[in-house]
Amino acid sequence: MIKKTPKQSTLQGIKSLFVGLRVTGHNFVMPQITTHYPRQEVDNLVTYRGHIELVPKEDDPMTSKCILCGQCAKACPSNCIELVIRKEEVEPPPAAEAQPDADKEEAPPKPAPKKKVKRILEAFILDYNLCSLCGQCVQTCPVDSLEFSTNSYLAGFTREEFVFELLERMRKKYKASSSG
Amino acid sequence: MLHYAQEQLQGDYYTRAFQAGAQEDTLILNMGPQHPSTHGVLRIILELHGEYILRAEPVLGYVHRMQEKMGEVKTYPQYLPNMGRVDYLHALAWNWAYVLAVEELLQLEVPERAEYIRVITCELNRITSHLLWWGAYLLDLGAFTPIMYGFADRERAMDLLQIITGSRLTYCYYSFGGVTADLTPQFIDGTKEFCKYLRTRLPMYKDLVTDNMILRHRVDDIGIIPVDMARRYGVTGPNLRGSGVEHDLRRNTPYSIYDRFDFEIPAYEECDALARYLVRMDEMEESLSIIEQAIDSLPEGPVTPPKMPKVIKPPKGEAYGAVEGARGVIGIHVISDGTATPYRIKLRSPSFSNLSLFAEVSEGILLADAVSILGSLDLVIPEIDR
Amino acid sequence: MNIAPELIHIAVALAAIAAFIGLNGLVLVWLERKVAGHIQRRPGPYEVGPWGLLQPVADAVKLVGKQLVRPKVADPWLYWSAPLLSFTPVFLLFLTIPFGPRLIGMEFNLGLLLILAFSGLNVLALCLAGWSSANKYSLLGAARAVAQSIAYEIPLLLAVLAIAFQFGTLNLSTIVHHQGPMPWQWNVMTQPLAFIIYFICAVAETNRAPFDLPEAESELTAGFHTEYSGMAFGLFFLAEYAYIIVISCVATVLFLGGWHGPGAPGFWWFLLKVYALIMVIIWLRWTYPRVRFDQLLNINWKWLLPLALVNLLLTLIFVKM
Amino acid sequence: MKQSWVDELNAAGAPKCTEVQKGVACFCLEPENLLPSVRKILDLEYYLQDVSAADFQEGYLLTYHFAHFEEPGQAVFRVLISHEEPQIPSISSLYQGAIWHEQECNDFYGIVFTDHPDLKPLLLVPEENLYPLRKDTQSQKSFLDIFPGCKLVEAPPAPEGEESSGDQETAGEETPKKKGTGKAKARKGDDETAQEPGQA
Repeated sequence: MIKKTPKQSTLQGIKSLFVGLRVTGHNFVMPQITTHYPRQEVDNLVTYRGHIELVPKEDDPMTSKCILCGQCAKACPSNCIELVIRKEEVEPPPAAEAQPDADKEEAPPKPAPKKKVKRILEAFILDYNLCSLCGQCVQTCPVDSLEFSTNSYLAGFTREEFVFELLERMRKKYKASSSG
Repeated sequence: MLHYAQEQLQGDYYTRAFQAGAQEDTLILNMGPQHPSTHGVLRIILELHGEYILRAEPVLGYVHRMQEKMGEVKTYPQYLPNMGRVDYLHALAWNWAYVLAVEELLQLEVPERAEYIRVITCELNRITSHLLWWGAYLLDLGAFTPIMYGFADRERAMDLLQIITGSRLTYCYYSFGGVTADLTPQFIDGTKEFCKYLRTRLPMYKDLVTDNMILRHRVDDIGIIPVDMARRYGVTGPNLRGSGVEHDLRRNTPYSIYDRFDFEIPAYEECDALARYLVRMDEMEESLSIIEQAIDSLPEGPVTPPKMPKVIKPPKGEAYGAVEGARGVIGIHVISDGTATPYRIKLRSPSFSNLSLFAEVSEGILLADAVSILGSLDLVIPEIDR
Repeated sequence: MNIAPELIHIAVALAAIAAFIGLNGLVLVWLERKVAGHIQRRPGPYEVGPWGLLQPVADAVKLVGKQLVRPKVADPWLYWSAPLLSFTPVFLLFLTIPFGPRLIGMEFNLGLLLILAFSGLNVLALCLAGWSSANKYSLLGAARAVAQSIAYEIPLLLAVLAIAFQFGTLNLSTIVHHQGPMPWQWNVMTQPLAFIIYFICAVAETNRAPFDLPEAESELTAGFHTEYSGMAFGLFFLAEYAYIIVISCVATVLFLGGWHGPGAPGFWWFLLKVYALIMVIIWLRWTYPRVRFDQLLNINWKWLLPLALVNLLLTLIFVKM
Repeated sequence: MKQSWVDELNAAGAPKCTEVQKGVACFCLEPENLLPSVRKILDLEYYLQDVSAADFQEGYLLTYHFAHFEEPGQAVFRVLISHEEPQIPSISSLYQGAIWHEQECNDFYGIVFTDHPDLKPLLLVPEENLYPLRKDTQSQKSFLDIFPGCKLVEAPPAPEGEESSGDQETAGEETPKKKGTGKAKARKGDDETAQEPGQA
């Protein structure tokens, strides 16, 4: 549909100037639509996909769901995920590794009759300085152990402040929620 | 007389090259890379006679990121987030062009619901892009208020897109074979409401700006791009439709499911900045109409293909994904050598072609018109530089 | 001859004017930002003081605290004298404006002429600022400023001349005395065309949007004051607002009955009318796009000048009849 | 692309084209046939989409994408030029939009476009020749491998000697002599749908 641009007579033009004044005048008396930030905050942060966080296991909130497959680190376009994995020989009875508390992990491995190497997630490091928030890691995770945080108010003075250790964050979060 | 240091007179490589061709008694003016009206870091060297432009040369590359090289070192999915950064205003169209090309290589079937979601979000994104252009263009022309109104409305659309994509500007939402997240009822209701709301706002825009006598006189009859010139430079999108050509990939080579919707391709025959302005204003309404139709006929079903290869390794060959972005034809030419990394990715950005005619179109015009023409071309500098 | 009381009077008046300009300048800055904010559905200045009232003061403190920078190749004398030259004539402009029946800096028979003459000095300041900055944008801005100011001074003069012819005087107090308290007794009723021409020219003279071409930021970054920083820029800024007040005051005196008003006449009526005009000027700025330079001159030479001449002719005919 | 247009283009350039799916017509040209073919396609009112290059074992493959304002589909011109002598005539006299695209190819690959009005760096720093998209010999892939429909032929016969009986079947059946040396010419059949009948 090829149209011609509508032409305007001088009278119409002069009228349009007053119409414009009317529009801005009308808006002048309308209520404001801005959010006065420190006093108000936007209400749509629940849908914001910030940096990633580890998801704890349902039965054990101190352990993450992560199975250490490393898919997220491989999928990341900017190489900002690093998994620190500690290999540990454990006994066959699974009781010891079922709830590897933070202090228990430090315990030296006992020589067992049937050696089995278990890989334990020591740290999950996210370098948020590099992250481009694309969400590839969350999509590739086969066990849904990563989720987006809604943390949008981030500020810091050094780059080091944005190198997050997600496992620690997850545990801190749980401790804070359980104590508070 | 003022005395200038010798090195100040020489300028950089481009200025020197430009100055070599200058006439006597003319003024060489560097507009940009930091200039209020170049919307980023575009630099234009102008040769002025009074306020008339004798010669203009855009200098690019200030935000060049070698996106094409990045494509050759990243895997196919890893390159996806780059797409939102090429054109941050219509990121979803770039997303789409890329996944379209890769889907063609992979022979991947996209579920119907995902196609609808792509249409809805892409059109919503187009509206946000046009709204920002509208505000920014009026800012170029010296009106401060419209950009605030435009942004207020754009925020609503971005809030909607945030619901499903999680981000507000550089979306990375489409995935090979579908989309990464399904629509939520909140999004659907919000979008319906937004369409109604924007339809009440567009007449206000018309009253405040489109019909304004000063604006009409500013944009009427400047920056004439005849069809022939558009063809030689590869101008596409609203700029081309402002030259009276009803060329729109959504209609000409309907990709995805655009052939199912009833919408007009607005085109104006005047070829000037006003025509391009009106095309975009009309396009927003058409996009609203497409969104409403798509939401009304949204089918149920999955949003990702049932069977996805674990590692994306397209077979050897090439594919050209072309979609209609807010600025014109976005084309992504992918050559695959059968590995997980593209062999060559060529990004055809519409702004690049649209800007390339500036040198020709700006001959003999006023400086103020140059600003106005640049704005009417709707440039996104990161897209030009890639 | 006893000249001392007159000198004391003028000195007091100048001091009062300085206070008046300073205060109103600050109020205007605040008002403009507040009006702009509300038109754009924002709060405007908000944080500093109640309703952001202290924001202009904070801005002024910031401007004073900033370093004054001069480009290496700029001409130092002209460069620094330009902002001063822009600001100082403003004092003289206020001297002959009758704010109230007895509130006047200096009763002067050629008051109107004085105002028009000294307001012409502003263009010199802009020209010097643009030229001495050694900046191409500044130079273009200055060229525009000169062309624009000279062009618009002519219809402005002709419009004002119509009023002067009507009452046969250039004394502003006399002109106010000829007008009555009621709106229909004001000159705007007898000389509507002159008022419109005067108003348009006044907006153009003060380089306000939609005629703010010398500092059109989308084309010339900041026009003639691109290179100025700190209080040097602040003086240009203040002078611009002072000129807005002056032209609104003159418009009030000439066309809107001065201090007259329904009920008791007085200073407040004058101020009210001045601020009403200023509000309109602000309103215009936040509504319209900028006109193009050739169009700006076209409006002047093709429309305003002939209309002003016709208006003057009609006035002459009426006065002589 | 209309068949009649394909025929016209076949007449303009030496090697033949094959219609491929979705109306995309690929033409493999030799550098000397490029300008006549581009002139032809300008007459057919095609607009320039882009000019891009890619680095292959056999040489640099230049791809010119054209599309039409009314007709669906694309016309693709491919020209293979050697690594040793990366030179090709510029099409910027016909399509001025190609000026920047060619400058970009020069930036990225160092390809020289003869008769280009202003072949200076566009996107990269002007002081250095970086050529970032050139591949080293290990990572270079074979052009024939990726586009199985394409053939490399010996130096071609003169353009006038070519009979204009060029429909797609004969194009595919021409006997190509495989030779992967320097001045290689690309003979392009069908790249995407090699399974189409009539193709080698």
